[in-house]
Amino acid sequence: MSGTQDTQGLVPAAQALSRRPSLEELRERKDRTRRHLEPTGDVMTISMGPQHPSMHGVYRAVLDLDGEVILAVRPEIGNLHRGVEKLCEHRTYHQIIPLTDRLDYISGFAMNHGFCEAAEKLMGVEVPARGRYIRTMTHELCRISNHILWLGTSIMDLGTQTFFTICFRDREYVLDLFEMLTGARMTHSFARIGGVAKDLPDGFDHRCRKVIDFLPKRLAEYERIIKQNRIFLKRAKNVGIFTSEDCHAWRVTGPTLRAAGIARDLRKDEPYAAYPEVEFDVAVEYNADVYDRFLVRMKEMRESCKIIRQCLDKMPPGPFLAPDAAHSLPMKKNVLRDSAAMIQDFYQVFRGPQVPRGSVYRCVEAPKGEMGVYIRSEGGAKPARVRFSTPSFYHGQAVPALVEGEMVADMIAIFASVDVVLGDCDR
Amino acid sequence: MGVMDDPLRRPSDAEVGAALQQNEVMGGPVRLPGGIALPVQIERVLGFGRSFSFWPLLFGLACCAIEMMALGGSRFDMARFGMEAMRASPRQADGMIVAGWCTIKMAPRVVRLYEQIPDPKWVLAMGSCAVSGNVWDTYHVVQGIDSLIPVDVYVPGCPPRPEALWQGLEMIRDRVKQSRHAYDGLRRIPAREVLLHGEPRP
Amino acid sequence: MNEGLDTSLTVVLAKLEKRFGGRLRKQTECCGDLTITVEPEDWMRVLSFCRSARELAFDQLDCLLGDHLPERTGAPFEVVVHLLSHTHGHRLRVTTPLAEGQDLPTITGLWPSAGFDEREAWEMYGIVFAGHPDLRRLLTTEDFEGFPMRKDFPLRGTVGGRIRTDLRGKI
Amino acid sequence: MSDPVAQLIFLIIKAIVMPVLIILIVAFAIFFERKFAGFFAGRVGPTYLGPWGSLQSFGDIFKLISKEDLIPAKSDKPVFKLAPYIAFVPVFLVMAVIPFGPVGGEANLFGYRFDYVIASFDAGLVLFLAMGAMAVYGVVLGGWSSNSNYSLLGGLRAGAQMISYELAMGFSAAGVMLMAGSMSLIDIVDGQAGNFWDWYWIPQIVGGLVFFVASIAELNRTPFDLAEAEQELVAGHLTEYSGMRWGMFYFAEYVNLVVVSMIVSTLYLGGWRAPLEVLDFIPGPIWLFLKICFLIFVYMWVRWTIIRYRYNQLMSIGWKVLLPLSIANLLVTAVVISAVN
Repeated sequence: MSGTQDTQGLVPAAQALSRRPSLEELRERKDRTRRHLEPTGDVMTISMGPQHPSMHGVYRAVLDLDGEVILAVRPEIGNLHRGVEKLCEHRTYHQIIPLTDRLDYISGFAMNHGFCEAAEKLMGVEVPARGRYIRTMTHELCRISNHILWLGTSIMDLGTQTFFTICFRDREYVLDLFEMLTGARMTHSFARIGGVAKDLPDGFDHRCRKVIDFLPKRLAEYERIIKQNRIFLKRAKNVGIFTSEDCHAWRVTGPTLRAAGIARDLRKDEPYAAYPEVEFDVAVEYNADVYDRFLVRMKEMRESCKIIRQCLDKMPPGPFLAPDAAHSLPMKKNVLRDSAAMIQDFYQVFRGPQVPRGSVYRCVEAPKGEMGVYIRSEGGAKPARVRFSTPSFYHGQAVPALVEGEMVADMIAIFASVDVVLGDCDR
Repeated sequence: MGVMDDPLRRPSDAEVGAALQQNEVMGGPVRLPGGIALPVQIERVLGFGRSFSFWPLLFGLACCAIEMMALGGSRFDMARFGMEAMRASPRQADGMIVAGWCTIKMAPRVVRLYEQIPDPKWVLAMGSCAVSGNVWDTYHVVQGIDSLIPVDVYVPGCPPRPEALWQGLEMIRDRVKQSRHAYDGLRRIPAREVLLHGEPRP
Repeated sequence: MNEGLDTSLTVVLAKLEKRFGGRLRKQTECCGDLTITVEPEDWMRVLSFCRSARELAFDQLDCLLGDHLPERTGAPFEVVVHLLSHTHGHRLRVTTPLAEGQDLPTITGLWPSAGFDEREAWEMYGIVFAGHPDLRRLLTTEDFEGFPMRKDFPLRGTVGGRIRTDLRGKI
Repeated sequence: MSDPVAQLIFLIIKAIVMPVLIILIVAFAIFFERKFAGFFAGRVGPTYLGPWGSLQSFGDIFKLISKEDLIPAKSDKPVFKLAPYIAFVPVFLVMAVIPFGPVGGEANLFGYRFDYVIASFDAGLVLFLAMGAMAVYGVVLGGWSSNSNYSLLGGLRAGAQMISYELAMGFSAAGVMLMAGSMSLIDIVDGQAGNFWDWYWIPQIVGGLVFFVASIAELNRTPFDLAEAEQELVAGHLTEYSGMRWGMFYFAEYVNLVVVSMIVSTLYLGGWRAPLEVLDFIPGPIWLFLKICFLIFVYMWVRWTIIRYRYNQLMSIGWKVLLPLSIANLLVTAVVISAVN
């Protein structure tokens, strides 16, 4: 990868370590860094969570400790379970969209997008070019806001709060763009079946360019802070090694998998929206530790800026919603002018889309990992079964495999580095 | 134990006064060890000081927690009123921002956290989910956190903007200044009563 | 949209047919997804073949889910798995119909990530996975009664879980 | 009025004024901590209570005093109640032996001799180390008596950490002791008479740095705040403390900050002495105050910039880096001094 050049550390030690280890080497390294202790009987059990400052929500992990070393972890999730999937069976496809962005509320649009992609695959709706570009751009803005938030909170978990507020400062700029585009800061409900809800507002292009010109400078600053901080290197290097085979076995995807040396990115491998038409590199690192997960995400944010810039450059004219009267809503600006659009609006709102029978599974690359949506339709406006196989659900499951044998402080770092959000996990 | 008889009845002021004397109900002025109430002027001064030192519990449930964190971030900066010292331990907190939907699995923990906060304490229900359950009218979600713990201020929104939360916190500060609490006149540890004796099990 | 299967899935299908022949109950495809329906007895054999065969090499379980089709009276339940091969890049859906109370062997031995999924399918639909190491309720409270994702379970109200909610404004 | 009576009156005044002053400094140190945290994070920090929010700490004190006093049901109650005092009292005692101006000499106040120290104690340095060791008990007992796993882990971490860093601290302070030829802090300041290049920070640069790093650990501040490690142990040994008991721990931490800053400036930065002899007309207490402010700022700077060490890394730094360095420093100092003499 030519792109790995700029992620090489400024610190000599980081350079020495950034050569690619083989899978065997990683396995051996993982074996070496974890402490294999036999339970001696003096086991201290502490319950971390649901209310714990670094459990990123309400994850609960019951830890068996020998001193500070973790012998076993028993995860408990479900504290935010609210039956989204059951609720989806009682909602039409259009009404499901607002439910989806409360799954992973930090990257709400990615969830909207995943559901709409699946529904469109089922219904056979073709999204017009402008809709695809707006989706791609919003998805990448989402990725940036997610990763910045993640960066702030995970470094806070390592012990400094300054970084946290600094990251929030920059996240606000992205949220401003969201507010301009969708009207909401976090839960956008912006995607529609067949496109997006609204066109780009006036002046968005200019403001968005300003933000994405400015962000990489800030990212470079953050990266300098990370890479030159010896304590951070000590805390993050060779900690929480999770090889690619572990990742496959536990369905750990996204940045964690890419940090293990697998260049898997659904944006490239199973392209959707406008991703085939923009150029970007897949961020890959090879050491599979916490540090490399940091690097992968830092690089992904840069790539996202690149994608957004290309989307803005190439933004095609035309409709942003599919002119598909059977499945998608009409463009709102037409509803009050055009009787056909008005009828379509009434029809879609009161009856819902008319969907063929069948089942479909579609994955998109959400910021946290691969987000799959399974829809089984029995015809009609409501799905018969919806399943969101969200990344955090599996990442939360993999926590015992990730942290057993590490120390308590490392568990915090590792848990932060796989990025679990509980709304996503519990559904 | 007159106040305790009927859990659904709001007691009268006289009953509350009597119960306060016997330390059966919560609220009322700060008491010295002998049970002597402080003069109201001192209470005012304390309230004024306290209103600048409201430390919420560092506890987020769902989406709204992210906006709560945004309020702590650089742009909104809740530190201006001395609120940035969010305590991770409920023992050191002065109140709770219930940020997000509360499920029946989480409910006993929310109540427990509320109980662990020492008096005087205030609760802000942030977001439509905590206020009323929002769209999650399903089998696993508590329809409004006020069925579990006494709530001082409701901030609707999904999620509320940080400015809205800010206004809610300002209203909390007003209540802090006046030493008014949502639990004034309620039985001691009301929520636990409901959880333990309310039918069926939690 | 149904352009038919792409070549790699044709290979998968041929391979599976060669190995299992008539034991595959049916193959369907919808929107480019290949679905194989197998009998519950063959569940383990088909899936372990999918995991181990070199041309298939499904090294990742994308998700496992339960489903309820009450109109199918003989076997109202269904378990669906989505498999993904990182080596070849293809996906496969395998389903099996299940009667009420019928067990299914666990596949946590093949893919550890099935652990939570199977727990969820059990608590939501009551599908028992024989041999699962830790088949407890996952998302709902431990004393939850009933299987909430079944079609006859009401969406609203506190039918299974218990917290009294009718005291609003009273306490 | 005879001299002993005057000295007694002075002593009483000093013993009252000094703690009050320190508490005021502490209140503002807490305010500045929050303000600096804001500045480092691109925020403004407390703004509204008092001018620039400067009375923020008093709001906190009002709040903490009037909070309910919760004692966990299963805690060891006498120990639980005692622990804050054990943490609080020793740090105040150290103040008595730190000189904040010239001691001895001719009459300088209303015809009487005014010593700028509460107790001219011959083994001030030892008292400081001993009281630092005492304060560990507060933390450990507080953690243990809370009957909470987080508290226990925090207390154990604090115990192990403070004991191992105290060694490095003691050895590096011993270098200063050798140079001054005395364990009295008064003599140590006297030994640094002259301009700022005569202070001990130049000959004792290694020992000084070791002492500074170890003092951060002693103060339980980032990067060595493992006892409290909010993201790991909720609030560590303080998890179960509420109201004013927690406030006492919190306060003790900042009093300790001030006291340790005083000790560092006394040992290495010339105590109350002016950096240049021509500036001697400015009274000693003011110089000491400025040095304390500077050191407190440095401590805060470190705290809000650096992330936390892991527990085993912390111990290995303590035992494998700081302790050998401080012993080597002591040996070299001893050899050089005996060679010169």
